[in-house]
Parts: sequence; C-alpha cells; structure tokens
Amino acid sequence: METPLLEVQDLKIYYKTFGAPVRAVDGVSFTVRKKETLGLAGESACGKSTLAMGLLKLIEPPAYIAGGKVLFRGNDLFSMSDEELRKIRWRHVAFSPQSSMNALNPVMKIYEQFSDAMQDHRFKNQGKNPQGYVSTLLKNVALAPRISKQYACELSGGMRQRVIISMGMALRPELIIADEPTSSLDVVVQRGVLEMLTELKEEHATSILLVSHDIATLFEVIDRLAIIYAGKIVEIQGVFDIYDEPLHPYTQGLIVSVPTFERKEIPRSIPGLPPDLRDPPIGCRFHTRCPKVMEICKHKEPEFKEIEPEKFVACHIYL
Amino acid sequence: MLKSLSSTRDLLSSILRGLKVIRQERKIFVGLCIIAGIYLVSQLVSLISPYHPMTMGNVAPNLPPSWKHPLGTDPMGRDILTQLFFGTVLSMQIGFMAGVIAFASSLTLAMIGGYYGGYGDSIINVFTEVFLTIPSLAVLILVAAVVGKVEVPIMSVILAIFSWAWACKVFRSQMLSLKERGFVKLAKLSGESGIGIIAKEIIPSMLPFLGIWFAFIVSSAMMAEAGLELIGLGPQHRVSLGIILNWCMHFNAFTRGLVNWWLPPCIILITLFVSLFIISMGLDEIGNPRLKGRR
Amino acid sequence: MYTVKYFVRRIAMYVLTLFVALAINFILPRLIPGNPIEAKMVQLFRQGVNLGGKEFVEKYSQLFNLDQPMHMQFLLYINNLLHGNLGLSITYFPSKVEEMIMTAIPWTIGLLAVAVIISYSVGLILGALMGWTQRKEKPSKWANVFFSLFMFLSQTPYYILGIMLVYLLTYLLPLFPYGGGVDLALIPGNIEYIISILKHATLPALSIVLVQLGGWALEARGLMVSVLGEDYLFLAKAKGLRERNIFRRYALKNMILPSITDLAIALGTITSGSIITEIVFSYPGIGSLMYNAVRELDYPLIQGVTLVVIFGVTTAALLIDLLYPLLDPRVGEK
Amino acid sequence: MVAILEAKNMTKVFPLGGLMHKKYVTAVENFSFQIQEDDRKVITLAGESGSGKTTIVNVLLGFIKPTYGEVLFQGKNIWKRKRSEWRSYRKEVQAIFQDPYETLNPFHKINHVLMQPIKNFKLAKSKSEAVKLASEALYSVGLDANDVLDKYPHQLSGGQRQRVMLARVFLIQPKIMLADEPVSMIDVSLRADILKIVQKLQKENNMSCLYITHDLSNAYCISDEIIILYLGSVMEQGDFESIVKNPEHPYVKTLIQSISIPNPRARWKGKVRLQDIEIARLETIVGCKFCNRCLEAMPICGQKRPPLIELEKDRKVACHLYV
Repeated sequence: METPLLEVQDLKIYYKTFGAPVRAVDGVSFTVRKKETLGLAGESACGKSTLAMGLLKLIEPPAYIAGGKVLFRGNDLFSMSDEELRKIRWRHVAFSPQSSMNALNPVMKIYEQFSDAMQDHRFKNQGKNPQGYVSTLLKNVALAPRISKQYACELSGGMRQRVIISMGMALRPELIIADEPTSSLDVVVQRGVLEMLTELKEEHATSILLVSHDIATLFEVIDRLAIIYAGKIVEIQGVFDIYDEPLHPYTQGLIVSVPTFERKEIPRSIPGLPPDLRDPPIGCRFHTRCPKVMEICKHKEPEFKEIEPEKFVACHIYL
Repeated sequence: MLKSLSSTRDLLSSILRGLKVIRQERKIFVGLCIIAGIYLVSQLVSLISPYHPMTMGNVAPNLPPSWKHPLGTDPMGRDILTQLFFGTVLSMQIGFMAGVIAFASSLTLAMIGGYYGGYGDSIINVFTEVFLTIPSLAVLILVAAVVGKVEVPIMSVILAIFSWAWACKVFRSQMLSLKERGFVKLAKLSGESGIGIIAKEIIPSMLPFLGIWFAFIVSSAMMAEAGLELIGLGPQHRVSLGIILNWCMHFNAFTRGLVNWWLPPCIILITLFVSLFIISMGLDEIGNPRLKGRR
Repeated sequence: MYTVKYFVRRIAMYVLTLFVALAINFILPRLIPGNPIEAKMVQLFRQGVNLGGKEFVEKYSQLFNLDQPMHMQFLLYINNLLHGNLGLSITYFPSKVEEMIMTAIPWTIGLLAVAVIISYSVGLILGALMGWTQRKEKPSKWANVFFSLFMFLSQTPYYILGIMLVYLLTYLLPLFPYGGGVDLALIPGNIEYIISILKHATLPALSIVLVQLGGWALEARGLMVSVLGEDYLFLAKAKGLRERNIFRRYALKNMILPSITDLAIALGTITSGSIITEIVFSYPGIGSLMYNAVRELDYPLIQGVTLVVIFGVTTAALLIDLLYPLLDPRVGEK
Repeated sequence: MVAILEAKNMTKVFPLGGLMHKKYVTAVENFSFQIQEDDRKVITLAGESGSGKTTIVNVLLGFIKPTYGEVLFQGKNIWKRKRSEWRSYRKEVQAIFQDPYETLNPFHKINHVLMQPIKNFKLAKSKSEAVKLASEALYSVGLDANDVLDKYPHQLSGGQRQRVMLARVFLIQPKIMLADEPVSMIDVSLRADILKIVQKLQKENNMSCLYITHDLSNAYCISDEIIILYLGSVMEQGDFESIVKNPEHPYVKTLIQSISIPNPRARWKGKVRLQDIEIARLETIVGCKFCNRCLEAMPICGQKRPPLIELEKDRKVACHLYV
C-alpha cells in the first residue's frame, strides 16, 4: 500500500489551565490520501480548529502537544527542527486560517505578501516574471491583477478569502488545510470559493483537508468525511456511505438536525450539551446524549477501528 | 440615579464583589497597601511630631542626621523628618483632590457627550483635543504665575484643569464603542432611559478601566504638582514634597551632597507613582484576563 | 489614502488650538487685579529701586497698550504677533521678547530633538523585542528584569531623575559640569567649545532620555503583545516565513505605525518635562527663560514664551499627524 | 384596517466620509412592508451581508432614524411620538439578537435582564410578583429559575443564554417580535430547540414575528412569507414555499440553488459568477443592482432600476424580465 500523504497517529493536544488540562484533541488518528478532499466536521469547541492548527504545530501556548505523531509522506513533523518544519509549512502543506478577514497584513501590499513566501522558501517556479505569476494566481480565483498592488483594507471579505486561497496555491503545496474557509461568507460567494478550490485542486492534484461545522456544505465538495465530537474522531467514511448509512449515533443525529428545503418542518436536535473537556465523561464521550446508550458505554471507551473496509467508527454497537 | 433600595443593594453587592476581586488580585492589593500605609503613617506622625514644619529657628540649622533629628535639620532651622511627613500628607491630598475633580468632570463630559452625541459632543470633543496638544505645563506656569499665591483647593483645581483631557478622550471613545454593544440595545428595548443606561450598563462595564485612569490621573496630577512646586509655584506657607525640593534647589542641596534632605522626598514620590502604576497594571489584568500569566 | 476630510479637520483643529492658546495667553495676565506695570513697580520699589512716579506708569501703560479698551488690546496684540512682535520685556527693558526667545530656543530644540529621537527609537526597539519574547512559552528572565526597570523609569518624574543625576555625576563623581549651557570662558567656534556644549547638555538630555525610554519601551511592548495576537501574524507563521522577516515586516511594521500618533500626542508632555528639567539644570533654554520671567513677574516675557512653546508643540504634532496617513494605508479607509 | 407596524418607502443613507466629495451608501432603499394586527405570521427577511437587513432591524426598533420614509406604529409615525409614548412602543415591539452573549451585560446577573423590563414596563406590582413572572417565563423556555437567575451570563451555555432572551420576550408579551439571526451562533445540533421555542412563543402568544436571517434553510422551517433583499433593495417577496419551489428573480434563483442540501448526491450544478463591486461604487449603479452578476441581463437592466411588481397574489418581484 502506498504511504498516505498525511498520517495522524493518536494525536493529543491539550490546553494548560490552572486546574486539569482541557483535552481539546484527545487521541485522534486519520489519514489524508493523495488527491482527496477530506472533510472534518464538528460543532463549536469540539477541537476541530485546534486539530487543524496542531497538524503543523501552529498552536500557541497555553495549547501544547501532549502526544502522538503526524507523518507527512512518512516523515514525523514533530521530531523535526523548527527550521525543517518551517520549510514544510506553506511549501508542502498550506494552511488557511479560520478568520481570513484580518489574516492579511494590513500594511503590506498584496503582491509583497505573495513574494515574501516565495523568497523565504526559495520558490523558483514562477519563472522570470513573478508579477505575472501572481497575476495568474489571482486570475485563477477570479480577481483582477490590479489587486496585487492594493492593500487588504481595500478588499471585501470574499476577496480577501480568495486572495488567501490563491496564496495557499502559490507554492504548489501537496496539501491544503482549510479551517472554515467560507463560514463567514455569503451563500453564493461561499459556493463560488469552494468551487474554485475544488477546481484548483483537480488541476494541481492537491489534497485538501476541509474543516467545517457545516455538514451540508461539506457534502458538496468532499470525498470522505470525518466526524469529530468532544476531541475525538467518532467516524470516518466515504461521503456517500456516511450519508446513506451513518454508523455513529452522533453522526446520525447531526445529519438529521440539518434543516433542508426538502421538508418544511423543524428538524430534530440532539438533546443535551457537549461535555466540558476539562472533565470529559468516562467511557464514550457521547454517552450522555446518545439515544442508543448501553451500559458498557458508560464505563468503557469504544475503540476507533475499521469495522469494514473504508468504514471507521468508535462505537460499542459495532464492536 | 438610584431609584430604589434594591438598586442600592445591587450597588453594594457589586462593591463587595469588587473588594473581593481586589483581594485576589495581588498587584492591586500591594499597591493600595503601600499608598494607604504611606498616607496613614505620615498623617499619624505629623499629628504627634514635636516640631513644626514651617517655623524657622526652633532648632539649630544644618544638623546632620542624629537620634533627635533622624534626617537632620535644614539651613533655616527646621526638622527635616517633620517636614517630610507634613509634606507627604499635603502632596497626597492635593494630588488626590485634583484627581477626583479631573476624573469626575472628564467622566461626566465623556459619558453625556458620547452617549447623546450632537453639537454638545462636538464641542466637548474639540476642547479635549485642544487641551491634549497644548503643553500643559507651560499653561500651568502661566496660570500659577497669574494667580500668584494659591491655596490648596485652587491648586487642585488648576491641576485638574490640565489633567482631564486625555482621560476624557479615552472615556469618550470607550463610550462610543460600548453604546453600540448589544446589551445597550437590549436595555433600550427594556425601556431604560439614557441616564439609566449610562449608570447601570455602561459605567459598570468600564469599572476596571475607570480605575486605571483614576490612578493615572492622580499620578500625573501629583507629578505636575511636585514639578510646579519645585520651580516655586504652588501653595505658600504650607509644606509639600515639591516645596521641600524647591528649598533643596534653592540651597544647592544636590551639589552639596545633602542626601538626607533631598533624597527622602524623591523616594516617597517615586514609590507613590510606582504603586499607582502597579495598581493600574492589576486593574488592567482584571479588564483583560488574557494578559494574566503572560508576564 | 489621504482623505481631504482628515486633512481639513486636522488643520482646523490646529488653528483652533492656536486660537485658544492665544486667548488664554491674552486673557490670563489681564485677570490680575490692577495694572501689571504698577504691580511690578511696587515690587521693584520694595527692593529699593525707584523708577519714577505716575507719569512713568502711564508712559509704560501706553507702550504696552494697557490704556486701550480690551477688544482693541486684543486686536493690537494679534497684529503685533502677526508682525513677529512679542513686545518688550519689563525686567530687561528694553530687550525685545522675541530676541530673548530666539537666543534661548536653539538650546531647547537641540536638547529636546536629540533626547526625543534617541529615546523614541531605542525605546521602541527595546520594547518591541521585549514584547516579541512573550511569544515563547517561557519568556526570558531578562525581559522581566527590563520590564521592571522600564516601569520604574517611566514612573519617575524628569526632575527627580535629574536631581539624582546631578548628585551622582557632578557631586559624587564629578564627570559633568552643573548649570549653564556652555563654559562662558571659552571662545565660540572651536572644538573645545562644542565639547563643552555637549558636556553641559549630557545630564539634562540623559534625564529626559531615560524617563522617555521607559515610557516608550512599555508602550512598544504593549503594542507588540497586541500585534502578537493578530491573525496576520498567525498566517505569517503558517506561511513558513523566516522568524526575522515575520518580526520585521509583520510585527514591527504594524506596531510602529500606531506609536507615531502616540508620539504626536506625547510631544506636549515631553516639552512640559523638559521645561522643568532645564530649570533644575539652569540650562539656558526656553524653560529657564520662562522660570526667570515668572520669578520676575515679567508678563510680556511669560506670554511670549508660553505662546512660542505652544506654537512649537502644536505645529510639530500637526506635521506628524499630516505625515502619518502617507505611511499607514489603513487611515482613511472605513 | 390599520396595520400594527408598517414601513413606508423607508430609505436609509449613511455618509461614508470625504469632505470635498462626500460619499454615501444607501443601506436600504425604498423598503415597504406591513404587519396587520391579526396576521400572526412569521415573515422572513433574508439577505447576505450588506443587504441592509441589520439596518432595517435598527430602524424598526427605533435605534436609528430613516433618512426618507417613515415607520408607522398603529398608524402613527414613531418619530413623531412624544417621549412618553416611546415606552409603549418598546413594550409592543421586542427583539432577540444574534449573539446572546453580546446582548447580556457581563457585569449583571441574569436576574437583571428580566427585572429591568418588569420594572420599566410596570409588569408587576410587587417584588414577589416580579420574581414569579420571571420564573414562569423561564419555565416556558425550558429553564429553571433557581438555576439561572443568580448566574452570570458567562456561566450559561449559548443555548441557555438565547433561551433567557426568549424568556424576556415571553415576559413582555409584545405584539411583534423581531428575531435577528437567533440561531446562527448556536450549534447545529441544538438549533432546532431554539427554533421550536420561537415557534411556540409566536403561536401561543399571538405574536407576529419578523425573522431576519441569511440562512434560508433554517428560516424555511418556521416562516410563512419571505422578503429577499440584495444590496438594500427587495428582489422578491411572497409566500416562502412557492418562492423556494419556483423562484423568479435571477438572483433568487442563484441564491436558492447555492444553498446546500445535506445530501452528497444533490450537489451544486454549474458554476456561479463571482464579481465584486466596491461599496463606494455601488451608488453609481442606476439600473438593477444585480445586473453585473446576472446571467440573464438585458440592455435595460443597466439603465433603469426595476420596480417591484406583483406577479400573482402574494408574489412580488423586481426584475425587468417580468415588467
């Protein structure tokens, strides 16, 4: 079997507090394959953003990596030196942050923010005319070349998001991690941006890890879907399988809770509240809200495993 | 503003809550203790001191420190330690009074102007900026020179006039951002009046911030006060820390090495300023919990 | 983005500030009960100097336009100002106030400019570095030591620091001269003369620099810490830029710009401080001139000096504010 | 019959700065709508960011004054009312907001936000009655008074805070409730609960509700009618279901098609056209505001603003295709 592009093994990221640490990501394993779009869905404060940032060690104190490994093409990112990791970032794995509104440097022109990354990574593919290269990149996301001479404050939110996506593509990375790339955008713009991202991905054979709370939008573009709840991945399946036959009760509840034009009624919600990650429940973390809870769920943590080919789940029902 | 007993109780409970926070916050507690300590000791000692700070010739002049005169005596025959305690009390009183006056007026102007807007606000805004750019000391010197012999309350007012502007500008901009906040809208929807919103919604959410600026105003008023007195402008016939320094300068105490005379007032002043600054740092941490533990 | 509105507004503010300063300057001395000339005469008489009788007072009152009605006095005052005429000193009659100020002003500007430039630039860099270390999980001990030191300095009034420097470096360790701006025995123009000027200016400058340095370092540290939390800094890290470039192009640049406007606001305070410092060191600048004028109740001189100081500070602040939008692309966008 | 709340040709223009060449932005243009006394409907006001929906809320709640046109409450312009009459307007037109955390003052306990309207609108005669009222209101939204009254906002979850806001509306019993994005800050799995309470509140207390949102699929579950805004103008309005099934305006068509259905087999078809207009240049558009993104644009679309015309009963559209 060929090595996956990115392999995460039992990753743990905690936040230091005065009391017990917040276990925001607590033993997560998954892989991102070549040329695929993997969706990562979860609700607020489930640890999905922390996970996305942690993959490239972009987390800042009080967050810290409490265990696990991240292998990029077989190389352990956490055992690299800072300089080696720096060279991986953006050049091989690009990261588009959640709040793109203020992610561009307000006092540098857009072009300079493209070129500084090219310089620091000694990127030469742009040929003799870096200006023209940047213009092409901008054109790929339907922005005019004159944008490169402007400052971020002159652009709208959707334009800034597109600039960041085209910056992410500039060094031809193998993987793009996009944390809620479109959640602050309008529906139509959201669609446009995601369509562009997919198109660029096809063109350059890039992989994408798309993190979002919005399952309906994820369904539009992804190949496989991972569901994260309270710091743990509970299920990973191909997108059609997970829609047709969601395995984990949380996934089932989540899909049903999304309203749709197909039915004019208020959907069902999942009762209860997500747990406090400082003191998560013993056993399965979802057992306090699970409609199919069994006795074993309350004291034994279900193992995350592949019950059938391509079907990963962590639930006692299937063990 | 307090319409009923229940709101008085609310206020009391919030003050108690504030005191609890202060106890927990080490910086504020330490700062307040130092300031209160300096004031109480000075006040107490000045009450029981056997010497008079102003009357000349009661004791032999130019004595070095001894058991009878721990800091010695000055060239005019006065006990320096007694001067120091009297001076500390007066300096702190003037600074605090100036601070209260400047703080109250800047807060009132900023709140009313910022909340209601309109022409009144524009005028307040313009005057704030004018007072901000004018070097206050130049005008203070002019004022003090014109007024000539000033009494303590007038000195406080003069200092206050030149300490309110910065705070007013900052309070106003806070007000402008706070009044767009959701809870102000909600209070309006709940039928609350403008004054009610300022008193019950906006000022409470500014409390740590107001504390910082109060400390800042008192500190800068005292700094200006001592500066003015140092160059001979200020209340006459009373002794304050700045006036002691003025005498020191007059008698060339610095170049004659009379450390016992000029150093103690300097140390007290710096201690006061640093304590006030530490208090405001503590308040800042309450206001932005993010900062805590950063340092 | 240079918006016309900002430009016009700022200049209008400047004119208004000057006008208020003029008004204060004009009205305040006239609030004293009685005639300032008479007051001065009485003072001189007590000191044993008799200049003459009633005619003398009248003659002088005429000279200072004190016999005119108030509004005429104001118009004449403005008219004189526009002609660069600040009146005659009473104490050093018949010296012209503007000439006295002109001899004092180079001393002050030299002292102030050097002190502000050194303290602002050094303080900013030190503060920025101090803030930059806060990124790390364990900030270095040095950052804390420096923080306490700067906090201490920033809370020390100029004059106290000045006094301490005088004691330390002229009494205990007599490295520098005390008082005056230059050794008057020397002939102007040669190297020795310049060295003497520098020696005399060192202590006053040092006391301003040290206090200001503390203030700017704390300010810069605070600005840097807030920039550290910005999203663009996170993206810069995600972009895998070199540390040095992130510091320079992302952190420092975003932090310095707001501090420039702070400098414009702080000019007034700095000038106030330098006035007292000059007095403490009997440095022959504007501050000392003002101090002497106040002691002698020389109203034309007091007025003139106040006006020049206010004019200088507000103009400098205006220039900074007008230059700022050229540097920061964010101004004018909203 | 007099409408209880009516907006007549309401326009709000904001200045954008610039002294020599003053720029303006028209946030809302010629907006008219009304709610009848016995309507008791839920009307959705939908639009993207910059569509002017927040401005409409602020104008209807009397926070800002419209530049042109008027807001009538029971037939009377609210800006020509006496000061004392403002309170009665406040009593009848209430709102809940997007971010309940922002809307609750962190300084005060939950108690405060419920007692304030009781005191100002004189809903209770005594302190004990006031507490009883508050407890009942909290019970009706599924909260226990003993649990929440003494807590600070940060001690509650997002869902609980929004419930408190709904309890406040229950307490005041207004005739009209404006719900400004009430679920967009709440987790997907918990949204339905809040929507159910909104629906219950509206039905059981005979209120009319104006539901303001950018998220059409949530609004669809509880609304009867919809008004769709684009850059400050109404594009299409009428019965929600018929607009979803059969949108007429090209913008509304794109919008409805772009809304994701949680089904990977029903993905987007075709591509949307993205083009950005700077806000400042918006004022120069004389024709239809959607013209430059419209796939069906005609020459007239760039020259003349289309009027809002009635297609059939309960369906209006502003597009030259139907003139």
